[in-house]
Amino acid sequence: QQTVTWWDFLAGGDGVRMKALIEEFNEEHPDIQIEGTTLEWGVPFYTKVRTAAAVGQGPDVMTYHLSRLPLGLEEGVLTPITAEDMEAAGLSEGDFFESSLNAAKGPDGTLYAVPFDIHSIVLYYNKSLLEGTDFLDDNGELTGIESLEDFEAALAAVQENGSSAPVSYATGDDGGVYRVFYTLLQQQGGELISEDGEVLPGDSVEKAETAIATMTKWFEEGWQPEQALYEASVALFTSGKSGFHMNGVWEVPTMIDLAESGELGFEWGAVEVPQLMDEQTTWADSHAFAIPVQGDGEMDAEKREAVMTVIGWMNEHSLDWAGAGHIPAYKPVAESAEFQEMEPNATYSSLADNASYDPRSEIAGVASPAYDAAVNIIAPAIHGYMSPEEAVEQIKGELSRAMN
Amino acid sequence: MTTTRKIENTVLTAITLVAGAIWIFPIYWAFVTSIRTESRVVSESAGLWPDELNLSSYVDALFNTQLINWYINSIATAVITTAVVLVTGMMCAYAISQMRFPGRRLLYGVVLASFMVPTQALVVSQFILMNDMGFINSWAGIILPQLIVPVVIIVYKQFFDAVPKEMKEAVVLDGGGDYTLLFKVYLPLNWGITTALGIITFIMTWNQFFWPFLVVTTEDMMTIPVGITQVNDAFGVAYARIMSVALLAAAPVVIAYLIFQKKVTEAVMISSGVKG
Amino acid sequence: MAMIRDRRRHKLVAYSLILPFVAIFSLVFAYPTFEVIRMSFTNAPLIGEGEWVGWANYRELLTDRLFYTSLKNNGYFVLLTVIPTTALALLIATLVNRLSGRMQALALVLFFMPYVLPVSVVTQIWAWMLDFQFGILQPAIAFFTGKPVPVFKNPNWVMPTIAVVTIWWTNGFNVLLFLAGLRNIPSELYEASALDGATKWQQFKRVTWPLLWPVTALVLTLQLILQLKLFDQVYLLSEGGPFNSSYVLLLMVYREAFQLNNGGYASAVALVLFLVIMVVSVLQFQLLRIGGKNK
Amino acid sequence: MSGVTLKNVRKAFGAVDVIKDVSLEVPKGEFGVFVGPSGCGKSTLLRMIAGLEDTSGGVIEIGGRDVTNEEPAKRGVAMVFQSYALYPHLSVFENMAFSLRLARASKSEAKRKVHEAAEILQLTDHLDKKPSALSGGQRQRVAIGRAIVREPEVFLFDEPLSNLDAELRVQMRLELTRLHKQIGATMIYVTHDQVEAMTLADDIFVLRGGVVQQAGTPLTLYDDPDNRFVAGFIGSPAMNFLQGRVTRRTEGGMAVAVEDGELEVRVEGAAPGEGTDLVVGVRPEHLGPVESGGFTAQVEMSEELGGNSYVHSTPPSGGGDIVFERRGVRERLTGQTVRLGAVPENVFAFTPDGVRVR
Amino acid sequence: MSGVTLKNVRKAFGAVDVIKDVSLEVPKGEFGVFVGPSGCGKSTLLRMIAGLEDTSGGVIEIGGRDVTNEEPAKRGVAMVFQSYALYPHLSVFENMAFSLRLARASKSEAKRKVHEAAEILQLTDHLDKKPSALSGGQRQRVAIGRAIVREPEVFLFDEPLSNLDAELRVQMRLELTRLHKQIGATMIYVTHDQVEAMTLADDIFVLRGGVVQQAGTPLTLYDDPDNRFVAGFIGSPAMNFLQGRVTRRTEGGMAVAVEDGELEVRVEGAAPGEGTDLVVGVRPEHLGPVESGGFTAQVEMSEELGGNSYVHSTPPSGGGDIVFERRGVRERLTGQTVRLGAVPENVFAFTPDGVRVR
Ligand SMILES: Nc1ncnc2c1ncn2[C@@H]1O[C@H](COP(=O)(O)OP(=O)(O)OP(=O)(O)O)[C@@H](O)[C@H]1O
Ligand SMILES: Nc1ncnc2c1ncn2[C@@H]1O[C@H](COP(=O)(O)OP(=O)(O)OP(=O)(O)O)[C@@H](O)[C@H]1O
Ligand SMILES: [Mg+2]
Ligand SMILES: [Mg+2]
Repeated sequence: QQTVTWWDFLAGGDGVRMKALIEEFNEEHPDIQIEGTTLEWGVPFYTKVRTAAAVGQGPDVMTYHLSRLPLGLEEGVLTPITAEDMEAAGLSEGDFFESSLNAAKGPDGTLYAVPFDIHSIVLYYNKSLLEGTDFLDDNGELTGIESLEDFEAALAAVQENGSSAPVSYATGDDGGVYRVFYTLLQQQGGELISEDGEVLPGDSVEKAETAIATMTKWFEEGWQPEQALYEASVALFTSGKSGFHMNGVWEVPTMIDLAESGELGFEWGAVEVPQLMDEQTTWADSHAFAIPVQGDGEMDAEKREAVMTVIGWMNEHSLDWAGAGHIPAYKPVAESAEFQEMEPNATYSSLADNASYDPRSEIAGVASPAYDAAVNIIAPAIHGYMSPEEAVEQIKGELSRAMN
Repeated sequence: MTTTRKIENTVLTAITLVAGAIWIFPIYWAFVTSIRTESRVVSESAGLWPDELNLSSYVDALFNTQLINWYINSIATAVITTAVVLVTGMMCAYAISQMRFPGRRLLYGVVLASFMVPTQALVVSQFILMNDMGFINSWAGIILPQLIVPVVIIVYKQFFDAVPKEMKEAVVLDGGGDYTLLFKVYLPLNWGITTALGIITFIMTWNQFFWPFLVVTTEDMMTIPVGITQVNDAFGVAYARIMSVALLAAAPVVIAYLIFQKKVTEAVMISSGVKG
Repeated sequence: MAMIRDRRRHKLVAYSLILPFVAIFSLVFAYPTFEVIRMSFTNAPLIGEGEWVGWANYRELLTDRLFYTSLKNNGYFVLLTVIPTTALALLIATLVNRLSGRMQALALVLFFMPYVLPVSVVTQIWAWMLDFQFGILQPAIAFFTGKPVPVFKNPNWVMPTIAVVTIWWTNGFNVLLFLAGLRNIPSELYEASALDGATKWQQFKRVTWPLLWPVTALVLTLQLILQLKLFDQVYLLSEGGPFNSSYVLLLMVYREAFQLNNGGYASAVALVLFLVIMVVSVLQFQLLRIGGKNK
Repeated sequence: MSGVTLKNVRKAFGAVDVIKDVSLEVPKGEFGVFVGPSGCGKSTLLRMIAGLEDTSGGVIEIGGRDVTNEEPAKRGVAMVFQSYALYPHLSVFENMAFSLRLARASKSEAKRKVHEAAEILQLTDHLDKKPSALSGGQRQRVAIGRAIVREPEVFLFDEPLSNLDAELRVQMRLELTRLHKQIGATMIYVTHDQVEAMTLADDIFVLRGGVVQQAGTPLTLYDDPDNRFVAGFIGSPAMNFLQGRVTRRTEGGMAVAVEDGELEVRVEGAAPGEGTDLVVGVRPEHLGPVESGGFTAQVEMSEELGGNSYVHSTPPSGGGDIVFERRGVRERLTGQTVRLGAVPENVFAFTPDGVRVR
Repeated sequence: MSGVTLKNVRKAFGAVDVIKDVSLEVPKGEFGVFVGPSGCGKSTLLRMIAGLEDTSGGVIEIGGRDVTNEEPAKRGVAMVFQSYALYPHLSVFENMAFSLRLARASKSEAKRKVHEAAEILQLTDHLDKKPSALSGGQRQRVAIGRAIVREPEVFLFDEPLSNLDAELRVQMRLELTRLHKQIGATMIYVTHDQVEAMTLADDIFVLRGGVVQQAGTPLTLYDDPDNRFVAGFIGSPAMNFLQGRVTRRTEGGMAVAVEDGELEVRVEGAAPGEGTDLVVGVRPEHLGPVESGGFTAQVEMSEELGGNSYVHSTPPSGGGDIVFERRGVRERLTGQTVRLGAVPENVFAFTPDGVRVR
């Protein structure tokens, strides 16, 4: 009998799906029991992991953002996943998309995590609020947004229709701000951190300014909510106050559940974030599984095998996880017919090809200095506390300092 | 009493009670929120009155979190801490107050000085110490650093000082020793202050956040105040559920307070009368 | 105390009585105090050994902008809470003191209740009350400022709001202290002054206030020490933001030690906090004593 | 012009009547004392005069003016509390000047008045001290000084000496008498100590259960009590009481059988008939060994005070302690049986429910 | 066999000598009283006997045994404190049984002893009550009961009655006397009230400044004081003292000029020569109006107590208050000048430094 302590940070709609998966696993495996804990997403989670792992009180397995892997390596909280491990899990490296597999490796090619999904932000929309505008086609699908101007026209239109916050996203949280900013930056072809570690190299400075200025405009026009926290940003949309909502795919289940129980009160849809700037791309990240260090100790082999069994099983069952809006990183599932037909995933499945991952850097990723900059610099800037230029200058300064 | 004075009286009483009602409003509002459905919570039409009785968020809170575990941890650590603090405190205070031994003044000086020291400044080394002893994620780890409550010794000493020396002399003449004196006479004589200190220590320990937050890293060992902030459970839009968890977390102490409110009031007053 | 008795046994008994406390004290207080001091001169991570670096941590501290910000915020918070809470508690205590019996008990319950709540419950309730989009208090704020304010995201509002929450949470305790003080003033003094022709206000100014001064001093001192140790509310409500405008020293200790793994540097910050509290409270104590003498 | 007059005054706390229809007058310049057992309502009555308690019924007049609904400060009274009620944070001078400050008296006037009062009370050397630095008697004097400074029509004292030790109490008693002579204001004094009442009062009002039992000069109450309560309350040691039954009329009175003998009682009016049950009372100082008559009692012990002694004895019925005083005689009677008697003028008779038979 | 013997006992607190070479004996079964003004060292002496204070010098013997360095519990003494020192959390029974419990006495024995003591003290009905439910006198009795239960050789009382009110004090005084008779143990009693000392003691020890001024039976001290201090301390109201100068020898004594007249004093031995400065003392009860002789004094006021009155008067020199007692006479002398005198046997003479001239 093995007990596997599991930590995750999945508190959104996808958390429910994960709970179900864990339960299913426990039912199927009388000899392995997962004890799951959901901690607060972001800095609290990674702080806890770090301290707990250092004193040998961490979990046996945890979810981890691949964007944060470099930082995790620097912190020294991750143990390598060996070939035997993969074997125990019944997985092989070839089962995963190249990009996510690379992201799960250290600079020397050692694997430190097993990828689980690819997720990005999408654009949710409220069909009721869009009714009567040019942006809804006959099928009731979103249409006609091909540029920033289009999008802003759509915002103005839903505002007209009585939406108090035409596009909601977590304007007061690190994640929400960072994702939108990064998406806008990447759509212009800008770079946050270059390969050789330069922050906002070259004309990326201007591009970052444009991104911030855009978000600032949305605020000034009253299109985006002021300082919305994560829950509030979701609630704005689900309570019918927002025409659009930019958030991760993980909130798809929330919408589905609410719609099913009839509590939503409007028709909804979700599409890949449209091309607002020069290129079609969207911020994306991956959830993965990792095994933290156990203080000075070492995990015994049987436990490790059990942990890997869990990881393997999860990947094999990632179709259910896809129900949480994510795109599985495990090819056998991602390429299966069932997934190809899955809605609304199919609507935005193309984004996997256009995704922009975070730069591979110790200062990037969830709960990193880059995210700190999002909440400490960009968020105030888009609310008018400083100009985009000042903000970008500060970002560059702060992050460059953090590099050293 | 003249009529103007009567009116003045009624008006002031009314003002006081209205102010009290406003003061308690956040708790009321948390309650109203907690018994609504999530969608009603954020809907514009929801008024100030409890117009709905939906207990599902309480059910969620109780069964989808480890609240029960947290209760157990909180109760156990708070009770043990309180008991140990009181017993060690009263023994030490008795010795300082009633006995003469080399180092007495030094000891009391140290106690007085440590009253001024913010224990929060010691968390780093305390954390390392607890780790060295293997007490991370254990009751011992939560309890140990909270056992230093110098105020208890200071208050006890003041009360023991005030016990008439005849009490002691009567016992000595009867052939009683110091342990007899402390546990059979001084302690029962000071039940009032003992319950007072007990209540205050208990509330303080129960509501402690910073240290348990640091020393506990696993969900099942968390105390209530830490648990409810650290652990989210797939809530989505969850204002009602957050409020239910918060209220459930607060419930034991609040109920205990409502039952013993007279005692608690006295407790604070007694222990302050000393310091003041 | 010159009672005739066996000196040696007496001493042994005394030591046996202090032993439990002294043992715990040495372990979890004296030793960690020593350790914090030692660590502040090393570059130790949280877990593990470090090297002796002399005054380097302190030198770094003196150039750390965040340190000054935190120090300033600590001071600002003290200004925002200590005197307001004292004044408010005195006012409430005076009002409550007039009531009698059940009425008084009821009023006390209303004002004291928040004190028994865990800090995280308090912050969650207030975060909800002040939620920018759905908070029940936003209409009230909008009434005064013209539009809702995201209080925990606004550098001008964040500290005052945290101060309000803190006052709401802890004020009940101060009310009780004042109430105890008021009850200790013999009613004859009011009767005597009424006979002497004093109005209510004169009674307050000339009898209540001076006689309450020791309690006032006590409340001020306790509050000062307490509020300098601010962490929980800031961590739970604003995490130090926005732009570090609610960053405080203890948060810095936490971040350096537990997020950034700089045990040595964190210790240095902790020691500075320690010193600040000692110095400020000793200073205030002296000031209050002088203030009391002139009363 | 009158001093303090109470007409049919009543006071109820909730449902409890504490003062029941009290009418009395303390003439201007006189020293009136309310005396009675604890809880009889003395303080309440005094506080009603001061205006610190409102009045449930009746009229209170001070200097001929109806002050029943007047505020305390406007009644022209000053009060000295048992606990002194000194302001602990103010110096003696400031304590005494407090009311003048409130009345915005000029500095020089306040100074003059306080110094005058301090002179009278021998407090001049202590004006700068805080009350906590004074002895009990000095504090008491400050409390009185505070009253004097206000130059009130009426001084009210609520057991002002009960916190002092016996010796000081005697001394302060004399000082109060002197003060009264010197100032000449109306004074009302509350005490439960009948010795204090006897030595201080022009008029004593004996209260019991909110009702005035008897009013009069100290000697009237001593010589001619209206009822058993007053008879027993006034005089020290207390009067001896014996159950008796009228046996026969005598010239100017009656003979009452008590214990194994009889006592003759003087009665002014018609003596009750033979066989009537009575209680007779004799003060220890009037009872003594007699050759014949009286009744017997066995001496248990005597308290020797030097000049005199109080002898405690038990009558044959065994009931109660019969005390009699002896002066100038030293031989101990302990264990002996003596025959005790008194002259008829000094023996009082009461009906079983306590009314004096005169 | 002896009771309590103190031989050259001394006690210093730091540099202050509080007890200076005291030797005294309280014979077995006697009732000894230490009396003296506050701070004279009475309590200290008593506590030294109990072992609650150690002894700086000298020897303390109880029942012939040297206990100077014995622990308190082993001395066979029991003490009754002024504050009673009852354990408020224990019932009366448990209070009384406390010492037995500590000594691990059997249940039945404890019960028997407590009930015996309760019987003596009439506490049987109150055994289950807490002290707070008792009256002052009852509490005092419990405190005594606690002592009785231990069956000590010596009972020590430190002002046990001073917390009671006057009436109760008199009553408890009688009870103590009864108790002493009944138990027959040695008792030492401390008080500063000379009336208590007079009425209770077999032997009185008058202390002053840590020195025994005089020891003897109450009446010895009253009739034949050794010095001015004892003369002034014993007797109530206190003795009047007048400055005087010997004018001539008389038969069996001398005449002393005081004020504007003279008083005759009986002297046993050789009277001092003419012109010697002396202080003469007369007790109020021995001083009174005389036709001729004596000296004059102006009456200031009188304290009327009913049976008797104390008249306060001022002699021509203006110095001091001369008090004399009047009995059975009612006419007020206030304002009059009277001639006061006493019989030579009742007038004492002292040298200016206080030693009695006999
Ligand atoms: N505020 C009050 N409310 C209710 N009852 C009261 C109040 N004040 C006094 N009493 C009651 O009125 C009665 C008389 O009280 P008061 O204080 O006048 O007695 P007293 O004669 O002064 O007694 P003492 O000699 O003990 O001072 C008592 O039975 C007391 O309990
Ligand atoms: N523990 C002590 N340390 C120093 N001085 C003391 C101590 N106890 C008593 N004294 C001093 O010794 C002297 C005698 O004290 P003691 O208590 O014996 O007096 P007392 O005769 O009992 O007086 P009282 O009648 O007031 O009780 C006093 O001057 C007192 O100040
Ligand atoms: Mg009274
Ligand atoms: Mg004494």
